[in-house]
Amino acid sequence: MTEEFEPKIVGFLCNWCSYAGADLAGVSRIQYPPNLRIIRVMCSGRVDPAFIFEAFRSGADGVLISGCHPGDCHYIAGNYKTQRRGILLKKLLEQFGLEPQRLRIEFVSASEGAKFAAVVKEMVEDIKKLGPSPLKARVEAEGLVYA
Amino acid sequence: MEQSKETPRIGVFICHCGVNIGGVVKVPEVVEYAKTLPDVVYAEDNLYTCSSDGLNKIKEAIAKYNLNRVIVASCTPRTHEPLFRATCEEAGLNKYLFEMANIREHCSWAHMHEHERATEKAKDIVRMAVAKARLLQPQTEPEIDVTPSALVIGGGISGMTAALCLADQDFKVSLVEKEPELGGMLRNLHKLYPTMQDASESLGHFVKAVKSNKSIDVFTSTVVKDVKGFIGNFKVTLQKENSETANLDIGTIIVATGATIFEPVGMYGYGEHENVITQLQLEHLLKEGQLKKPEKVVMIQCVGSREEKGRTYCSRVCCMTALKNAMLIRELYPETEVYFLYRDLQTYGQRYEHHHREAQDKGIRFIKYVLEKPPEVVAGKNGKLEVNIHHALLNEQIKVESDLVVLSTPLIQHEDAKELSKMLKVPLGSDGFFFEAHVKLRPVEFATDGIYVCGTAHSPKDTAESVSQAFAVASRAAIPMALKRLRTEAITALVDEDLCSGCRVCEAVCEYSAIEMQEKEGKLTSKVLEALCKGCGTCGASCPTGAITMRHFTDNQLIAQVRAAPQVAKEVTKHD
Amino acid sequence: MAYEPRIVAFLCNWCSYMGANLAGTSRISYPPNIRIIRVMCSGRVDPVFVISAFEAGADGVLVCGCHPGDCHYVSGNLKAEKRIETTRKLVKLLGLGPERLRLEWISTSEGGKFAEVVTDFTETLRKMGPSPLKSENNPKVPKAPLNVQDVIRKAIAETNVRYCLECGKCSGSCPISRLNEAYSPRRTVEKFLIGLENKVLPTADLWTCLTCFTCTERCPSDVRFPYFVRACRRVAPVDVKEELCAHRGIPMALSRMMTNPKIKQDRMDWLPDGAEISEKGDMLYFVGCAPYLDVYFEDFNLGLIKIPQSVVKILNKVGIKPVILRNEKCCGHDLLWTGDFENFEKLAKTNVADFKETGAKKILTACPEGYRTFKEDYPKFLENFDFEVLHVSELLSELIDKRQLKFDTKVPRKVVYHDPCRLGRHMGVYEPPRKVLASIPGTELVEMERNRQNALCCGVSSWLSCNKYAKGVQIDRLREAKATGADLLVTACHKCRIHWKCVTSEKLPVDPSEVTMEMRDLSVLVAEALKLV
Amino acid sequence: MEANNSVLVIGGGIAGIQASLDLAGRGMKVYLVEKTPSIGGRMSQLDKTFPTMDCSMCILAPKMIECFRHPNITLLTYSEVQEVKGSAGNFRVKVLKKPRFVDLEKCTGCGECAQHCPIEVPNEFDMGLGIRKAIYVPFPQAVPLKYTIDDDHCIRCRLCQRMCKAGAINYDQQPETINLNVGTIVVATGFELFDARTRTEYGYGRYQNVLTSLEFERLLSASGPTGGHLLRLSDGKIPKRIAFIQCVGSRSLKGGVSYCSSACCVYATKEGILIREHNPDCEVYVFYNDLKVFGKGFQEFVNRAKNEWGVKYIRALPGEVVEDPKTRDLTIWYEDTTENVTKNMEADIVVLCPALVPRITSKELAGILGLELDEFGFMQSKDPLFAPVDTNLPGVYICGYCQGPKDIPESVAQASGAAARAAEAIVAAGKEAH
Repeated sequence: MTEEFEPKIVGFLCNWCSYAGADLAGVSRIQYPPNLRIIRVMCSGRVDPAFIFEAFRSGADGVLISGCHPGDCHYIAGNYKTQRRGILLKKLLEQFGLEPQRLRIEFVSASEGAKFAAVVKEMVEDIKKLGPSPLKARVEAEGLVYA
Repeated sequence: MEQSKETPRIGVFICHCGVNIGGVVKVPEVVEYAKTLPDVVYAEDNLYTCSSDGLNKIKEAIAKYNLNRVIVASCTPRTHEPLFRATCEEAGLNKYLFEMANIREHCSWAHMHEHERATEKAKDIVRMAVAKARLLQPQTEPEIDVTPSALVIGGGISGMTAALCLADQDFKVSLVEKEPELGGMLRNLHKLYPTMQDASESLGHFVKAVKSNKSIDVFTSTVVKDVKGFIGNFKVTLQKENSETANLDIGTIIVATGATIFEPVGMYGYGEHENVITQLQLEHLLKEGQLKKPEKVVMIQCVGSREEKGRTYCSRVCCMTALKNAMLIRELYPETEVYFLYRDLQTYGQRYEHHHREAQDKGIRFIKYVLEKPPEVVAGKNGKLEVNIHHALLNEQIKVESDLVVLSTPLIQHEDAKELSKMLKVPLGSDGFFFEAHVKLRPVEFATDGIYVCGTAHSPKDTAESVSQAFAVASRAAIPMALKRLRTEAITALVDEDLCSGCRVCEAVCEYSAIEMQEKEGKLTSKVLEALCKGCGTCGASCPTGAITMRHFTDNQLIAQVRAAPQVAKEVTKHD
Repeated sequence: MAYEPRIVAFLCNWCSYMGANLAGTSRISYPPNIRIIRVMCSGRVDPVFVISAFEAGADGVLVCGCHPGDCHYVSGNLKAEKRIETTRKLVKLLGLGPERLRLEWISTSEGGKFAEVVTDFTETLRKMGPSPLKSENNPKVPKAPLNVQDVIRKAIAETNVRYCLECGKCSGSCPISRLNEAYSPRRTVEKFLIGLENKVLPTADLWTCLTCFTCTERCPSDVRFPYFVRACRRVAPVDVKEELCAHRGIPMALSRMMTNPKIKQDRMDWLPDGAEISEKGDMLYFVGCAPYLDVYFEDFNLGLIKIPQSVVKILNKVGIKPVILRNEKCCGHDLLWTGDFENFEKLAKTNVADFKETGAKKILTACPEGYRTFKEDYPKFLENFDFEVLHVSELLSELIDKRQLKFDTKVPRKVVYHDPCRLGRHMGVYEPPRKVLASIPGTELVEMERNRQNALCCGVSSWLSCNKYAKGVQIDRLREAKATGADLLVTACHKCRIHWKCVTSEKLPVDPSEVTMEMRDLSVLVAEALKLV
Repeated sequence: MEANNSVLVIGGGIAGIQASLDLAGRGMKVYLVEKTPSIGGRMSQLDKTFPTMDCSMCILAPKMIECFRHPNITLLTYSEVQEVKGSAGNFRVKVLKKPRFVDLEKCTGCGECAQHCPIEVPNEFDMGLGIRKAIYVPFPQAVPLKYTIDDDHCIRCRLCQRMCKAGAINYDQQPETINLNVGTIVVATGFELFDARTRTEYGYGRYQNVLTSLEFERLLSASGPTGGHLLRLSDGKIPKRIAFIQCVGSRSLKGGVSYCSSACCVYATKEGILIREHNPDCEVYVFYNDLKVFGKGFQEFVNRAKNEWGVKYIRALPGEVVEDPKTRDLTIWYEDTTENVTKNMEADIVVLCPALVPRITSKELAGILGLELDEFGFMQSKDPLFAPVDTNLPGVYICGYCQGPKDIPESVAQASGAAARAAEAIVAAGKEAH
């Protein structure tokens, strides 16, 4: 029963930079903990706040949004919008009783496989420190299963 | 949309990819798990799903189990999605009813030593794919026209070669050079290895050919100010220094902006002693016949390249350039002793080693040094320089009284490249050079359709290699322009007019002005201009009423994935 | 001016020197032709002293010691007796006449005897006439001194040294580098290439190379290191060389003496009874230094002289009456490889002149060094060298092919063949010797791990740098041979056997059973198989 | 009259494939001739590719299949160019289609035949390390995935014929000559390995545990003879130390070729990383002379191999490799040129990196076409600087390794380049026609 807590992290990666970066990490065999579940979106700007709350509701311990570097966005400025939203969202999370560190917004380019791996490593460690998401308990209690 | 109405019948094909996946993830276990997932009517594993027999298996299964959704769990969609989509289409399935689960790059390769957890993760990834696949809809791709004219940015040898080759294929070419003259780096060079042709002479022919070619418009002292649009339909604004601008309709864009040379200020007494110069400065002296007879010349390679940190890359051209110039010096002044301090000689290919042997014939003295113990250059007696060398292969300290020290410094990216990369939305690598779509198999194109790269903008190269690449882009860029029409991804925004409140947020956030407002029965709603929409989905994310979604990345598809993500595989049981 | 014999005398300090003193104090007069060198004991008189005295033009050499039993050092004088005996044989071979070397026992009290000996010896020598080695008979042609830089530059250009990539394949191949950390062909080359030749010339490095051609065989840049070394040895300080020459350089001294046109050797005693040779003919058999080495290394009783005897008998058996030069000179191999190009050229010229005399077209040797030297070096040093050069193994395999040589008795032995560097890597003769051995009925031919191009050297060449490293190589090679389980080690070079015999007759760092095995020369084995010896 | 817009591409390796796809992609008619039963070439034999560590077959397979499916490409596998007449715009080509004794239309590639074939033959695809049957596909992802009967070994037992439900076996198939009329020709015949046997000091051919890099690549590959398990062939022992030797026959003025093969340093690095990946306890040493890291990302790749994977590099070309006849272990003698000591190292496997040389057959082909070769047998560029893919013959272009040493990206780029020049020629011819 004393099995170590392994957080589940949902990651939204933009198709053009971060998803490619994650590919590069794999291709280069850069190892990182298997706690991340990746959802591919065309642009980090696509990530609707609703998705993030849905993720936490569904029992995620953390959410990672990763897009192109400022200025590199394939869609001009989608990533800016994400960033701006991010600040707001973190405040909201707090009101929901979730530590803002559970939401992380990153810029990872197609050539930054190493950075991607590092980000995931770091985030997993941070969230291990925070422990399971308070929402998660409820999710499991209610035996919530979405399918 | 027939298929969408009937209940989903999903087939899941899980790839071992030899041992790439199978060596880490327990594939059969994942297959069994997939079978338990909602709407999955068939699941199997293949040694290589992408092999032609793997693809046949998919087609057979579609027919046999009358699948209306297909999932392949293997590698990244960025390389393999087109292949599997095409396969589905051959089996009569709309290609947007295909979904890919990346259990290699994102799983087996990233967690090679955690077989258990990698297998769990693979199951989750498949589950997420299923969750999305159940909600997939067929789509029809809009067709677009391709303007048969190319923009070549950079008037160096690469740019000119590409321009000429495209022009000869009957495409219109706009060649943009920021300098007042065409020629780029070659304008600084004296002789070109391996043939020892005269640089300015060869360059002359090219400039003449370019200028006299009716299909090529040359814009010198001009920069690209702005680029809008997409493959086949770029809108490009050029700016001539005297502030007049030109607007062009462009089908494809070729980046041939070249590179510049690193200035080794503060290294080996450069900038301190005037007889410490760069290889490029020596090239100039030789070109102008201004090199006074030195008694002893010391050439130092890898100055500011192949460093521990920072500029880690090898600049490729320096060894040969230095060899060439060392030989030219010996031909000019046979009594002059030339010391060649190198780390690893980059005399590759079928011709360059031969030059190395020639240099040995000419009595050039080769001494290897190592990164840990670089040579030192200090002021010596009567204006000479004292070079203290640690001969790495004799473990001896050698002192050379030299009157000319030549530093081989690497090619580096131009300062303004960042600007261009932002303008074109194409990435730069960690080395500062433009980063191609795929290092192995897409060496001269970007992930973004219709934009290509060649020459030293991509990485250090010599003339011959730049020319080779220039021909390559001329082929890649010609393909869409020759086809004239293209199908584009159907991933565009979709407005639910009933939900739309006409708040205009979407109109404001769209960078492509792909959304305009329309009056319908006295109600203001937003309308998507498909040709302009790129499908980023920013509008969808910012729509307060959730009236906008994206084709193939709909809210409910993504939310389904979101919900499926955090669950623990073993908890999931098949039900709706 | 009338001929006055010059006698060099070595007198032991305790008896003979005192005897000479006594002759003086007693005012006994004797001819003034003697020049006395005092040694503590006659046992100290190294053959090289004698040989050098003759090379320097002495008409006679006198060695005097205490009477047997009276030696101040117990038995030094008896050792001297044996040594002088051997040396006298060499003197005889050189054709100087054995009488020119005399050994006498003279005690402190025998002043009179000393005077008599000197008087008598002087008379004998006067009758014999002057030594053919008198320097005026062999005038040194004055040559402009060599410019070291020119020689080096030329060598760098001609031996591909300039193409060195410093990959170290040479050192990784060099049998010596493996044992001697200080030595590396690569580093030697590199120093010359960047103008640090003075860090090499005065050192032992140039004299360490075995010239075994292993590096040459493997060097990707085709650097012919042994040739480079050979060229540089020419301008290296001589004292370093002499220090590193085995046997005090006697072999070289003998060769040098043969450059003297007046020399008339007496070297045919080995010719077996009934053997038929001719003065003129198509094939000349070049015997080489076997008669000298057989004497010099008689303690090893390797029966070196059996080689020419076997060859002649085999030739006779197939109806060849070879031409053999009664006054055959040294081929010059050792002089050439120790950098004495001048004397080498002299020998080459006289040899070729003598060959032509006989009308021979083919030169046959049983010695890989002679073979290499005639076939490879002579044509480079002389324009008009137009002889076909054959090694006995080539001739034999040819005869076997033509069915002119048949073995009718079995030789049930398991033999392993060692490729001499000069025959193998130098000249590429790998298969003929093997073919000969394989065709001897009952004989099983096995191979060492390192054979043909990769064969390990026997450890010494040109009598240079015979040291612990050389011996290391020799032991390594013998072990390898033994490990094959063969009971007979066959080679085609008498020098390999000398070196191995030498190392195995010393105190060994390994269990002798690992390295000692029966050895035989190819020609001798064949002769035995043919029941000719 | 319309210009002849069809192109003959000779050689089905990555270069030939890329050239075909580029030309077909823009509407030209392409005949792709490959002498073996499948396209794919050398790249299909590789396990991974440097410096990205991409799985070679994984990125190649889609292109192979695209060739197969492309309406503008006609694959002529197991075929050879026999005769070429005419000139640019109108080449008349005879192609010999060797009999497979299997009906391409009928064969489903199910493999029943091979399962029952009694004859086992060393597998060329595995460089002879593995075995195949007398009826075979060269490798699982072969394109076309059709079986071929190897006539030299087939004993006509007719088992395959009985087993084949599709009735595809046809022993009476005859060689067939196909006549083509093409406007331009692209040659991409690739490379082979220098015969490492000739460097006797390394014992290749004599010692079972001395391998060439391509053999070793197969040993590492999942589809290879050991199923991707890294074992010693002599005794199935798991190797504890593997050493790579560079420049076997390359950069050699004697006993080899004088040029640098360009790819060896980096692919050895790649194989080194793969070894460490397979088995972290296995030490890897690379014996090199000059590390050739000139390509994009090469130096960084080598740095990672050193720092992250613990691959060790020794600047030395060994003098010789000697086997212990009992254990089959190998001793490598070398001078560590940076330490100035000559020493030896024990290794379980020694991998030789032989010079990469033009295909022997390219000489013959050059004869048929009238192409000039350089001193090494590479196809001669019209101008190595400004016309690298042009040849002495108008309308005939070259790309890939047959033009000179290069890695995969360079081959791919050059293949596109050759395609561009071919297209240029066709467009030009079109203009003249009007």
